[in-house]
Amino acid sequence: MTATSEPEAALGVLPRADGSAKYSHAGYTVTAAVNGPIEAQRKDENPYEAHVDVIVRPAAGVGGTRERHLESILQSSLSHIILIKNFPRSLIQIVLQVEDSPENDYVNTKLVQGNLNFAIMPALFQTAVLALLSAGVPMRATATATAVAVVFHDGVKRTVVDPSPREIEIARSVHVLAFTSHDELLLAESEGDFIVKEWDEVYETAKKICCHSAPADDGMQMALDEEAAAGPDMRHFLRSTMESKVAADLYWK
Amino acid sequence: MPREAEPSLNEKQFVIQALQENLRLDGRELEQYRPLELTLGDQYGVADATLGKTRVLAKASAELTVPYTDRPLDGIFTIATELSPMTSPAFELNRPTETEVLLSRLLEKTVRRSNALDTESLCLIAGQKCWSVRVDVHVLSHDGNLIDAACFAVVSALRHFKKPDTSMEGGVLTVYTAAEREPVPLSWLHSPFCVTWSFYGEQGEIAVLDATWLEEQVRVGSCTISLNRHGEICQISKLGGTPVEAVALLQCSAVSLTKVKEFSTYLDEKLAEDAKRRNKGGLLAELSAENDR
Amino acid sequence: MPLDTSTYSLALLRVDGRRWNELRRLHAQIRTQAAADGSSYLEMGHTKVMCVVTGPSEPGPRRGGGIGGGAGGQSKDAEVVVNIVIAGFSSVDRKRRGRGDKRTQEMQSTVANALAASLHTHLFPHSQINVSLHVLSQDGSLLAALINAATLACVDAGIPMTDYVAACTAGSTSTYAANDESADPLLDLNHQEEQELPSLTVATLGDSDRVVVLVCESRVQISRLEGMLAVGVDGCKQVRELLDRVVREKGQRMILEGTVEKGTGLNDLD
Amino acid sequence: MATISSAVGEDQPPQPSLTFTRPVFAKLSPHPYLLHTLSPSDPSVPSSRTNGRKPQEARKIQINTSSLSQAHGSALVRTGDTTVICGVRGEILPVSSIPQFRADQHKNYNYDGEDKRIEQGKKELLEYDLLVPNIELATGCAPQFLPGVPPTTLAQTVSTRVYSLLHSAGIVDVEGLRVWYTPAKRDEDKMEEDDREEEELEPEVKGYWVLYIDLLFVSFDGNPFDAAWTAVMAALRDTKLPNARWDPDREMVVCEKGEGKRLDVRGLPVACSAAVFLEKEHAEDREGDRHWILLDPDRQEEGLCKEVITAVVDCSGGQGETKIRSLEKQGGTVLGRELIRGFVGVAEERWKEVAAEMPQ
Amino acid sequence: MASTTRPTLLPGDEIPSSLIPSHPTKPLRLGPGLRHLPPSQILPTVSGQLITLPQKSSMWIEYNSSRYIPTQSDLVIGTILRSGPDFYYVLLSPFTPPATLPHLAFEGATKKTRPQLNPGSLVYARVTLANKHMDPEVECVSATTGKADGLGPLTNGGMVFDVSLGFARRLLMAKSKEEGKIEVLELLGGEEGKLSFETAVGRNGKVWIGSEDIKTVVIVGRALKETDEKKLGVEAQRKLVRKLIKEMK
Repeated sequence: MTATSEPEAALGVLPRADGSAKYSHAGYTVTAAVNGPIEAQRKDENPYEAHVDVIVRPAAGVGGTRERHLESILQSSLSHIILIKNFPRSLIQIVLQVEDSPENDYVNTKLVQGNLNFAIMPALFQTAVLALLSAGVPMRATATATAVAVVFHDGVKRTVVDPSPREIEIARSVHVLAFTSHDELLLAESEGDFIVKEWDEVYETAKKICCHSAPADDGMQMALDEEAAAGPDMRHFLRSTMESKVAADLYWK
Repeated sequence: MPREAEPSLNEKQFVIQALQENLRLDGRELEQYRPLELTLGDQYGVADATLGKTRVLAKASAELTVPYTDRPLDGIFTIATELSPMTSPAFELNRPTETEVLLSRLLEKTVRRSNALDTESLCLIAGQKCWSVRVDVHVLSHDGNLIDAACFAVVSALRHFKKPDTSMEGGVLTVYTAAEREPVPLSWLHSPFCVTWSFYGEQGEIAVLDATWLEEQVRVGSCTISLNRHGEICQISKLGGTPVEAVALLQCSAVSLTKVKEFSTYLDEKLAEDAKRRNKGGLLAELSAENDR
Repeated sequence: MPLDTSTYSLALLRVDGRRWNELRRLHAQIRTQAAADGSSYLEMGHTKVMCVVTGPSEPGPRRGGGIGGGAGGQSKDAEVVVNIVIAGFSSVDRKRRGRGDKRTQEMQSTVANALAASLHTHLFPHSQINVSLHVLSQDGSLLAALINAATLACVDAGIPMTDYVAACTAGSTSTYAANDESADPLLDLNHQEEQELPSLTVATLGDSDRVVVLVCESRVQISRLEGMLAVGVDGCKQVRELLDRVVREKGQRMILEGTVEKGTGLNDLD
Repeated sequence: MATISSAVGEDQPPQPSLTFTRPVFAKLSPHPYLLHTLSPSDPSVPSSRTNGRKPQEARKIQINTSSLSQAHGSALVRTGDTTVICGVRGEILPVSSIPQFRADQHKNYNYDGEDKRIEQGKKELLEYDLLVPNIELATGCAPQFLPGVPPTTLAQTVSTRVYSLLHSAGIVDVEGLRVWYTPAKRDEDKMEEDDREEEELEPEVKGYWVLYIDLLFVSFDGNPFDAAWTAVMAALRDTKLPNARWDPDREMVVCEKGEGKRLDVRGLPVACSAAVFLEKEHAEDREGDRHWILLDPDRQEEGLCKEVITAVVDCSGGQGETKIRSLEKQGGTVLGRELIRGFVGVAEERWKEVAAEMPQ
Repeated sequence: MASTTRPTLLPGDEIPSSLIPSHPTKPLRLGPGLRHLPPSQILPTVSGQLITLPQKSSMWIEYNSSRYIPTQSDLVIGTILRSGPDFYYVLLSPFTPPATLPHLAFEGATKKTRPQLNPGSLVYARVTLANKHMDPEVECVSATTGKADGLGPLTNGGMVFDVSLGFARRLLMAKSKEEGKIEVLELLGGEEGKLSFETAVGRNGKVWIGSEDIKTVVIVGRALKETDEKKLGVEAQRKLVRKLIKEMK
């Protein structure tokens, strides 16, 4: 149905997991559970650092090769921001369950799909980060992600933030970028047909969304309004989400 | 694989002592359910059911396929239950545990074998094309009584689900996208629900409904009774465990019926609510679709 | 309306000529395998199963999934592990059932948990009791036959138990839709009856009314349940008598002619 | 060089110290060794990798095609000790056995112009799964891949990447895969709607060629994707599909004997991967630490690096700027905007090398 | 929202140097949730509130979580898994490698007199070794005094309840009423409830409650869990206690 324009998140939604988060944005809804550090299986044991295990489960059907691929992308990026060196020989398990994803009204959905579903990556990534934060897993930094598409509409080029499946279908190129809270580029995945110049523009747009942080003291609402045009202010969203969580946890202080 | 730790002796002892005094740790009556809550997704066929800290998400989906050769006139209907590490780190993927097998069998018997869904209506061209309807059960959080929660979620998802509309003209089958024609609901015959009893005590004389995970770990036996609101038993399974007086079981079945009636009224209300909500949204969706073209 | 019930209402006789509360011929033996710790062979009508028990013994390598109930896992009681093999030729349509078949796995854990309720597993800490069942021929009441056979084999193996776990099936002549009070309950259903009529499998402990197993896989009015259950429980008592006789006869022989060497021919009993 | 004395057994005559030969050292502690060779103590020695290559130097690539007689197209690609065989085989898929087939597909879009046509083509390829790549690593080609085990994550990842790139880059024109039929009699054309791309006579699509693209790694020494993709491209360009036509009497698609027509392949995207080697192995990495971008890493180097990047570029257009078909970077934060920009340049160089090897 | 003195920080955030205590003599002590990157960078690793005690020259991040990570000299409640040749293996939190508890680490324990604990028994113990490269070790007797001071097997029945780590920490505070803002126990034990029960709190998020009367244990347990899960303030706690006591009657 109608895709939410602003991201929404709830932390600690799964009472029995160490950390959990439910995140919905641009029509995607993902729930994540984080457990760890816990005992690692023999095969995953690493004497120097924790093994980060990411599992992506589609809403319908069994996970296939493309889920494995998504997992490996997330795994390598998340291990970089988690302080894995603090927990040798242990396991940090992140399970991501896709609940809802926007449907393309112009195509009947197929269960088994081989091609990489780009637009879902930011949702998965963001949910994972939120869940890690809610679990209190020590991290080097936080991170934010977004998807951008370059669409040619009757000869006119537009860069679309958080594109809909329909827009992705007709897009010339699709990009997913993630930045750490230190403004470093953590993840960049692009496909389609583009040139360096276009990528630069995409980079700018994405960085604005991920790294532009409104001053902490003003309410998130107005921040969103001013950003509405270029898409949400992810970093500020992340911060205010965590601030309210912490405030709730430490109500007794 | 790290295995689920057994509760300590103190816990085992205490839970049983308490039950003997008709006490439960969360202050419930023995035959009282935790609050049951259902959330229906924006998408058709997404149902999220919670019982206290137990939470199950069911997602129904349909795709065109070829019928099984031995049943050319029937569509395909499957219920997939895979317990992921999200349920508990003790569960590993592609390694069905006993819990998982029994759960899927129960859903199978309750929903599928009781013909809740008319599979013949899923067939489009005999022996050539039919719908394959699939429900994926995702256990997000496990604090006991998965079965009842899962069953409720599955039934809700299927009742809420709509599949693409189709038409036959001159032997040509056309499947319409959501943009072309509003999807249609499944032909649904009756709504069965599971009610699971846990037994305690030497003679299994204490019967408890909707046990939490801790309570399940110390029970001596269990019995799941599936009924629909018309008082039709769809399935009963007491698979071993401490013997229980036949009379007690009869009482259980009677109580179960009242519970089932509650479930089905609750579900009907929820579906009605959702339908009302969509009527407004429906128009908007229409418009935005127009703009896209 | 199912065919047989219409004829039933006339003569009050079932397709195989039995009355409503009549068991099929139940024939059983114990000590059929020389090698095993305990063994049995059991026929309920044309349903024929054999059972071999080994143990209590050192637990073998855990099988994947660990379908085996009773005490289970890390507790100190013995674990009952049941393995059921359904022969391809056992039913009319030859259907191979793989290891992974969930229906079989369910029966395995049912039998295991049923036995665990009666066997004194706490006497054998950290050990395993292996029960392997082979289905030679199916004609209804399969689960019941399996439970009975397993019980006998455990008796033969000399594993201490509270009492026999005896099982049989019960049905009703009414379909789930019809709510006719005239409907009669039926005892010990054969394959055809199981196909056409609502039925359930009951297993009780000893000659008490206490139900160990109750499995119903067909739609039936809740009002039918009491009748069916009553007949079923009563049937279990009959079955228990028969099982008990088998054991006693064997016992007598052992007293008369010293211990009977294991594996005496199949027809040395009348 | 490392020296240890404690490790020496009592029974042996005591030695002052025991030093390792280079290969032993490289095996025992690869990270310090690679670091050592990359940053040689005396400046006159050029920085190089364990395998003797310069950081930005890729392995030589060799491509042979049509080596398999059974396949419709095939290629053998070899870079260093990574060797992969690709075979393409076409099979006919009659529309009657595509459950979700829509004769009037294209009516959803009243498009015209090349772009739309291509886009529609991509859609068809996806919906009916006409391109089926499969990667086989479990051939014992490297210690970590034992024969007869389920596909490793790596295998699944690589095949997903190949699959996605095949579709997103629009390598294959669906037109080349369609099997057309123009009904003689007019009365049965209610069977099919007219097809937008054709003239007024109303032909029907009766079937499609499905291309099964199988990749087999004979030996594996790192950087599987580049090799795999090059093999796919070479094999596709080598593919010849027999002429297929619909036989109305037998109600089936029949293929004619003999050499078919060459599959037309759009453009020549070339993949170029690199890994980032960090100064610190276990300690925290921090600003100011040194790092090296190792082009076309081998197996050992991949083991020592976390951050990786792959750029797929196509300069075959000739005029104007390089087209980027795919860009993947993950696992670290060293590669920022500038470095990635620079890397595209490196990829362009690589493209020239590979394109030169690519048989026409 | 974030106050100026106690800002809410996310992992990797800059800590305003003005807030870092600079004590003339005492060296700076970093508590949980902070890491020091030589030479002089201090970064939070979890999201929480920065607490600084200039006079003590220490700072840490106050936050709540549910996965216990053993720390030196923490009091914990563990479950005996099995007994080895000279250790018990004790589970401190699910799915983690067990801690070791020497057979002789009990008050007055000798080879002969040491307590025989079956798998599943509970012990109240202190963490003596916590190190990321080794499995943790615990003891039920203070090595210095040789006294148990309250540690040891929790034999006489009772029940353990799981609470969040933050809540356990508050319960363990010297003045849990004033600083931790937890009154339920006092109320239930005091005038309001007149219930008699004993408690032991483990830093690993476990609270043991013992009493002659089953009902008492249930009530106390529920009071604690609700206070924790529903994040009840002092006033709400009073209400809750009144409600529970009424139910009891």
